Amino acid sequence: MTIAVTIAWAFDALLAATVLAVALWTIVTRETFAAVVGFVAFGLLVALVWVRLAAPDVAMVEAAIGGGVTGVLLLGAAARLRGVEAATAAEWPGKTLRLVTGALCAAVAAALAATMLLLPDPAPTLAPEAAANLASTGVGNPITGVLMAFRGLDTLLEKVVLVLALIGVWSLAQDSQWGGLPGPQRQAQPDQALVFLARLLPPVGIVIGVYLLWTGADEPGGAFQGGALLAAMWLLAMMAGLAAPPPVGSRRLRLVLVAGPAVFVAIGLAGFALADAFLAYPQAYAKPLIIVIEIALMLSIAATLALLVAGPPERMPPR
Amino acid sequence: MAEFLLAAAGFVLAMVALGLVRILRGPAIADRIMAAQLLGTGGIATLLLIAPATGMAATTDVALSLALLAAFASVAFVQGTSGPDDPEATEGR
Amino acid sequence: MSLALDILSVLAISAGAFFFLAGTVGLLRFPDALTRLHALTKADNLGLGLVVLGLLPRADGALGALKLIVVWLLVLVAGATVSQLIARVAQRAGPAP
Amino acid sequence: MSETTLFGLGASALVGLGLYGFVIHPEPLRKLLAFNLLVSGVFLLFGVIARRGAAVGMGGDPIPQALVITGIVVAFAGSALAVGLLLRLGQKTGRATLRDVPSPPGDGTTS
Repeated sequence: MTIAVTIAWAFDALLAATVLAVALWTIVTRETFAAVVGFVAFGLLVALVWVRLAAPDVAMVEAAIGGGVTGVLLLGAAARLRGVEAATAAEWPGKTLRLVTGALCAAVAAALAATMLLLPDPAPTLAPEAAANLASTGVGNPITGVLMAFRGLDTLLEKVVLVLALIGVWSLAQDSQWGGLPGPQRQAQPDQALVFLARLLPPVGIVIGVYLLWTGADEPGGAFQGGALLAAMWLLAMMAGLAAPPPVGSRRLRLVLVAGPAVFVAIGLAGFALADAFLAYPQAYAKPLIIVIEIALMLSIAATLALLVAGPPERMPPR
Repeated sequence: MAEFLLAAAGFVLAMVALGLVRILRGPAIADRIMAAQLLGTGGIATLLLIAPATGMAATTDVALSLALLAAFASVAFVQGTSGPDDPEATEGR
Repeated sequence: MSLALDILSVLAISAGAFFFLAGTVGLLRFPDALTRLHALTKADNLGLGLVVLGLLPRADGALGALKLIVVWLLVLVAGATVSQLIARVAQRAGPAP
Repeated sequence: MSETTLFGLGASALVGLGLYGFVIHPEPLRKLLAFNLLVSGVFLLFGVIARRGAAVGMGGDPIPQALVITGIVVAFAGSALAVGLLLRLGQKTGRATLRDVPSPPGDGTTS
């Protein structure tokens, strides 16, 4: 028993040290592109930490969004900003300022660490309440229960935030390009190996994404995880030139983008009539309703995430 | 057995963490991408080994999504390296 | 029976871990990008493959086993293609200074 | 030292590290990168608190975990908006920093 504990502790210590080392390197390295590569590695390691914290649901989201999609977003930005004039030495703060900043940041970290150590010992938890009320939602995964039922309003508003962010990104387009295709022109002759991968991977990815949505009702997984995977697969096809991004003016695209929040709101409003409040589900239909919302959400999440990475419209569709 | 699996997971993690020194040293961007690729594979192996060691079956699903996303990220790295001529082609207008 | 399977697991996983060691040593010690790539693919294909082989007897049910194999195949295919892409990047950059 | 303490201390250090990078880097993209590290640290603190609340057969308190899932998605939306803004900034000014261009007016903006 003690051996197992020691090994587990050594594993966790190694993991924590590696995460911090990669984070430090990401901050101090000179080259931006290399720092982003470090950031993707960081995201992957943080997903491992989430597994060690017994939160596989979060680990999936972190792996998909934290490392994967955010990484690709920042990589694209780093690549496109490469031709742009970088900061000069004069813009770096001086040594004194850096030392003072370092000391202040260390103080913030120390305060957080102290708070961490002084937390009350029988930790307060809502797990028993969640477990007690989970049966009324019909789903078996407590995280899905929290996201879709207990704190459904948070999830709904978060979807609205996603759509607002996309509107924000699109509104950065030049007037002449409004309604056009997002992202820069891709070269016409992508690598054959890349095309092969982009043909092979998306079907598998779609199956796994749908599987994660389906299993998310009772096991770790759900609309976020599935949607992020679908977004990654769509982006992969776009990178290989197999799928053109849709013009942002497309009505069908906009329908997909708002489908998730719209279905959520509609079922939420129906809650006034069928149950007793906004976003309340009638008990007998709770699980099917949650799954319907999740399917719509997954499609909207996938489309929104991919288009957020693709960026504002920059060229008109070829006519 | 659980101890062995966890120890093996720790060993693989230690190895790929050592491999990260390549991200640090470079020198070429290809070397950095390789280190990230190795970390991806090693991370997946670590997850697969942790799953039976801790009895959290969902860990395998994490590995599954990671396997897809590691490939995706590597492709994006390679695309990013061919970036410098990309913006000029579009911004030149 | 179960002892034999356990021994198989331990052997395969140890061998897999060894290939990760070899991959890392190669990545750190080999002189140029293409030989490093060679070392990396060994870890990708054989290291993970052996780990999966060792874990198969312990998989929970057919679905668990299927997932393990799918993970391995995904990494195999992605590894093979991405290695090609990386090799092209390394070539374009020429020998590193 | 238990695993939650270990990861809690690590997450605190991560917040400090991210904050430092956020303040010190002159380039907005690097600031964004550092900010993402900071955010990861905050989320991990949530995760540690969730893990401490493990009860009734659950590995952790599901409420903070669900909050973090929401948070990761919102953080991504924010990052995407920020990237859009700074790519536009790069297009407009030809520079990758936020500092005002001291050169004669019209120099960096007429392209």
